[in-house]
Amino acid sequence: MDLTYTDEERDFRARLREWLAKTLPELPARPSPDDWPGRRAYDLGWQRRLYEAGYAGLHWPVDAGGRGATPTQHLIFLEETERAGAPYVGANFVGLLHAGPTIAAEGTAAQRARWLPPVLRGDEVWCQGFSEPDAGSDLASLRTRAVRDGDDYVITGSKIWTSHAEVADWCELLVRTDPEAPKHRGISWLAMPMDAPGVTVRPLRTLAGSTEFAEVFLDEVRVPVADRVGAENDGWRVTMVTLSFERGTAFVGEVVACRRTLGELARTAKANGRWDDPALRRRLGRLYGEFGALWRLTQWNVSEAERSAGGVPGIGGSVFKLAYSHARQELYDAAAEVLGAASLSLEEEWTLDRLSSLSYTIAAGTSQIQRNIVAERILGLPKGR
Amino acid sequence: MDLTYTDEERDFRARLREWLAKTLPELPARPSPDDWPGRRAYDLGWQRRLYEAGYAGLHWPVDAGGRGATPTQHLIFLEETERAGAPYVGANFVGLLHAGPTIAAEGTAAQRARWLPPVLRGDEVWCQGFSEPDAGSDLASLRTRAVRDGDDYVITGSKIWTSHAEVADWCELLVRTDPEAPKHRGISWLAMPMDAPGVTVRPLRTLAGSTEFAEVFLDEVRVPVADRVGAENDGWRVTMVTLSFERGTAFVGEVVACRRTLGELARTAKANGRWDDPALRRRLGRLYGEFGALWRLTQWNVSEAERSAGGVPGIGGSVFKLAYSHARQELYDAAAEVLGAASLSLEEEWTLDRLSSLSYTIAAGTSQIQRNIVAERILGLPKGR
Amino acid sequence: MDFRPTEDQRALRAGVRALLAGRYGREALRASVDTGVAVDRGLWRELGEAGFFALRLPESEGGVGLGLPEAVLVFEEAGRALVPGPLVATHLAAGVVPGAAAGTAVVTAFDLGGDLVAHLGEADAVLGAAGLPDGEPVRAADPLTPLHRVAPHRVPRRGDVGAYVAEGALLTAALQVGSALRTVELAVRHAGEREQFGQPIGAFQAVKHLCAQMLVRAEVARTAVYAAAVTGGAGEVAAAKLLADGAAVDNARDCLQVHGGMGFTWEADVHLHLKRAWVRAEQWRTAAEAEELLAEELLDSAG
Amino acid sequence: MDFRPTEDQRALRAGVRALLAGRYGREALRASVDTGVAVDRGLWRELGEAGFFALRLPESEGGVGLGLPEAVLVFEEAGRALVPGPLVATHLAAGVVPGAAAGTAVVTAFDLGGDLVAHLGEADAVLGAAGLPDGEPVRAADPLTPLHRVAPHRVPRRGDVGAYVAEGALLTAALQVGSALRTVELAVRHAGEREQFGQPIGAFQAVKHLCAQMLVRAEVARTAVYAAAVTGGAGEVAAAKLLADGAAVDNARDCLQVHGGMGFTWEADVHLHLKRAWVRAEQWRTAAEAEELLAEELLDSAG
Repeated sequence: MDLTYTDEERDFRARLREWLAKTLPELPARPSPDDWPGRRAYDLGWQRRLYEAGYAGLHWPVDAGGRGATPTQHLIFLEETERAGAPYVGANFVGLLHAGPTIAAEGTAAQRARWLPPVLRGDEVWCQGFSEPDAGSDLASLRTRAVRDGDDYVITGSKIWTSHAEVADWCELLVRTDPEAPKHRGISWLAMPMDAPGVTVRPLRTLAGSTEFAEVFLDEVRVPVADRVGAENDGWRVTMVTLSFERGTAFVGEVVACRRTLGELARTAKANGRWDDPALRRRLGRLYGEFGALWRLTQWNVSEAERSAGGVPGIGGSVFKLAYSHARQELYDAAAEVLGAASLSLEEEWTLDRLSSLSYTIAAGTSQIQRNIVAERILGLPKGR
Repeated sequence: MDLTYTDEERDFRARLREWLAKTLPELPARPSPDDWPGRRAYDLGWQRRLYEAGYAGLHWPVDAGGRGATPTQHLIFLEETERAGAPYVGANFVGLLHAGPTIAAEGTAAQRARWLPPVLRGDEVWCQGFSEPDAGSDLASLRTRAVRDGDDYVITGSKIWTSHAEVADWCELLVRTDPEAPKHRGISWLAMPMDAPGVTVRPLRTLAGSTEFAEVFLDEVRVPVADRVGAENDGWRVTMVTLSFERGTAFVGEVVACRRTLGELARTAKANGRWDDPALRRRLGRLYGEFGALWRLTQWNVSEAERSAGGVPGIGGSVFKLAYSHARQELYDAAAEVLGAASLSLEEEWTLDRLSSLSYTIAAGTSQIQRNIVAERILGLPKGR
Repeated sequence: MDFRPTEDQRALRAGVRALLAGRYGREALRASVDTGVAVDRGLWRELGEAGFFALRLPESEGGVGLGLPEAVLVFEEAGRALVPGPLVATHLAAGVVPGAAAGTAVVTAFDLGGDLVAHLGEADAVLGAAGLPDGEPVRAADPLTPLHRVAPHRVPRRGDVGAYVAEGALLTAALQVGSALRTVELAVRHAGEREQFGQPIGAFQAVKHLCAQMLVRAEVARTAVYAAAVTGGAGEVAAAKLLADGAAVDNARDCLQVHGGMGFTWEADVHLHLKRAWVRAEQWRTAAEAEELLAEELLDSAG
Repeated sequence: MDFRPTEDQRALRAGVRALLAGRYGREALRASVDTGVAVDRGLWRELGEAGFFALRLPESEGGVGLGLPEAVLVFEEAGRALVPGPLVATHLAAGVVPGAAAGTAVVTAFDLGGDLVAHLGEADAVLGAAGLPDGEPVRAADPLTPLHRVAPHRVPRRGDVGAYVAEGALLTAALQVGSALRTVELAVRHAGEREQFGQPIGAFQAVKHLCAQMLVRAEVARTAVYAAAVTGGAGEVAAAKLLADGAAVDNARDCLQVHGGMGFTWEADVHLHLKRAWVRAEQWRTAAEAEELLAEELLDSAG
């Protein structure tokens, strides 16, 4: 059990820290949350700087243009960028963390050459078209149809919960190519240009009042068959391969951020006098302990990933996500207790965070689905009839 | 919305209180928990006093020898006897609250004449043979077989969780008389004498270290067909009718007892200094509020029962039981916090209560089963496939 | 003893429910959200005419002459319908602030325990305060509870509103119970309609049990509120607020969980229940205050 | 960084597991319960010979020369097997009290924060105390943790055992984690075997989700314990105890719930895990103490 870093890792951290200290002050002002073109430009600008400094695609394989970094280096990268207050991956999220790795693993040489470099360089933005209004937890029941017509698929349907749809160049799209097959076996993975005729984007307002997500409506959109990644009807497997790319690092930045928030909460409580209430103080103490443990669990998962072929399976992530999403919602409830009635004001940043956190037990697999996964795939309990 | 009592009810309470004040000091010393014959004698003695004072079978119909009291009078009776520290119903529980009401509702005139008066007078003790080792939550899957042989049933099988089996005269027994029928339709209700050849009682030790329950093994026990109550194979319905006898009063004494315990906890915490911890103090304050609400919910259920035909359905009781069993377990956890390390000693009575309370979310329908009932029968949610 | 509402009380509740269904149904609610106008003066007057504010004023003073039990029943309905505005403060102001009883005046209160006050911009008066203080508008999490921050010296002292705290807490608890019951209905309806994995999600035990616990919370809280209305006991009022706050907040969250992604959208009503429940939990008496009050009464009663 | 146990550490753990499986399996455990003899001197010596107590004593002093990471792994195994006796105190006494390292002495400690002490009647010494005090036997809830009450003037002052508190808390946390992992196994095994309503109860989502949350609790606590063993940080040790206490107690209760009536019997092992978890939760550092320590560190770290 070793929690120390190698000389090489320490060196990596030091150089990164130095680069961040030099680079972050040079960044332009952050755009407002409603300024989608501004956000795209800002996020791509940050990606270009990473690219130029040699940090782009850190965790991608070298043959895909990445740096082939170890999971531990990736952890250090995510930890240090969050600590330094560097920009979030933002518009580059799908390209760097999902569509890109999928193409790297399953794409042809031509597909890799076409799509990967622009992601790394910060030239193109990807979005994700997986979820559908009627296929939430049951993602594989998606109904967006793709019908072969010569060298094209003709696609009709709708997608939901798509981030950055307004400013994306490409969409990684799951479509049903065989409606007769069992639901997991009739799905294909396509790269769809967002400016194709028939694509309509409608912003979707969340309960936090923001429009971080959109609905994407597809009306006879044509996508060349050549832009399918993987075999026809093999899209479910294709999209699952990227899970192994994450290698335990999925929530590194968020855990670091939560630990910082806890410190701010303690300071605020000390300042407004609520720290003197032992019940509140102990509640914060307990959360500090829990997020400390979640940080260690992240290091554990990264250690596992680093030494095992293929990285951490998705199921290990379910244990983490269950504990983390609950702890993070509890964090913002504690924040509301620290603030008292001021928690009713959106001018306190934690209030907006509290609203956003309501999705943690729902998005990317509800806690109910995660518990099924843990019970059936880790503990081996039988499926219900 | 009226929480006041009528003059008649107030008078009933006053006379009862007076009688209790006079009678309780005359009672003999309580027997030790392990002294089953002593407990039987004590409990039957108490029942005889109730009988002589006109309180026996308070809630039974008049034509069954009872007093035909209203649910409100029954509530007052249970509240006052608990407050005064009167003996618990004890060995008379099954006779007065389950087997007796079943016979009153479904028995023939001869059966009523044979079995009801001895229960009211405190002459005979009944026990319950429903649960089986392999039929817990799924009670209707019981497998104890009864085969017709002339004028007798010949019974083989085993029962579990039987209270007072060591000292009971009769057992209300559910047996399978038609193994081919759907599980709820092949069950019959029999009155079995506990001294019949082939009946073996083995004490069952609980995690609290006590032997409040027993297993009952039946090896070709003969019970006359004439001692079946209700039609053959109709036993499931027969046994369900008694639920309506309870009329919202099932937990009256226990809620009163919990409220008294909370007061004792507060005094103890004040004495040992832990009351100064706001977190613990508020925890007790919250419990005080919850048990106050549970007392009002009891009054609500009794009010419902008093004005509706057939009394409160079992499903209303599910809401109460879910809230109550959780609150009562929480009560003893709070008691452990008040006691600190002393909670590890069995010499503190709350420690034994804490152990016993572990059964509340399991016995008489687990909380999981209760939630199914609430969801399906009250809220109308669909059954799972 | 008959704890259940009388026929008259049930009729009163049904009347208010019918009034609100016609006058403040889902479309009206969403229109308020879209326009950001919380208090509809017309509705306020109609509520006034229906006796919502004058309910407990003696008939000799032009009121309806009813009591707290009737009041909690009608407030439960307002909570169910998510009627915005300072309903509790205006009700408490009936007979004190001119126009409150009739619903021609909108009266708010410093019920958030500090310098924040709700609905100041829409109010004609503030309960227990002399005149309308100036306030800086503050962006509010609940779109139908606008907030202002007031200079500390304009915040009334505790004593000026102390007389209203218990009744304010109880009526607010009744609003919470209405919301808690409503979110059970919303969750159950969604769970019965939404299909995933080939069956309604309400057939899955995990969803079923969430809904069952929601009902348990709501029913226990409702009983506490009714009992406090009947007895007026200080501890019972505190318990009512404590349990109703918990039921409203927890039920809204569970309702959101049952709704999944759909519950996270602005279009679903779930978030309106949750945000309002958060507001009400801060009003008049917080959980910590209620627990301390209960602890004190417990110790007194234990002698 | 490789947080996972090394091959040597895994071998050590496997060795202890094998030793305990052979020497203190289920039959031995139930025999202890039946006889009421918690400390088996023979087993104690065998544990001593295997290095259980001398594990962290330098080789120069006849110890094994290993560290806290190795210690928490072997204590986890002891917790899993429910080995009774003052394992932690005797381990801490190695090198201090003669015979402790070798397992020829049984050493207990005043780790319950008051005048109660466990295993006094079976102990040769009390850590940090001069001589063996007299004590009145007290009936104990855990059949394998006999208790005595000692005259207040014989209770060592806090300072006399203060040096042992952090390590005592951490090793106790490791015992809790072993128990928490074991109750997951017991629950899963029962849920897979027990049939109700025509299927294994583990096929019901309600049971499934109880088991899943048990694993989550145990894994988070285990990670906290391992991390605290590696870093030795005061906050991490407090977090380890806090989370491990919660995992052991809550898992035992959920395990009991999964077992239904069977779990309520003396014959099932569930109650032994629960009662021992309650004892350990009171030892060395309670939840409130751990939370206060963590709060302090949080505030310090926030600057």
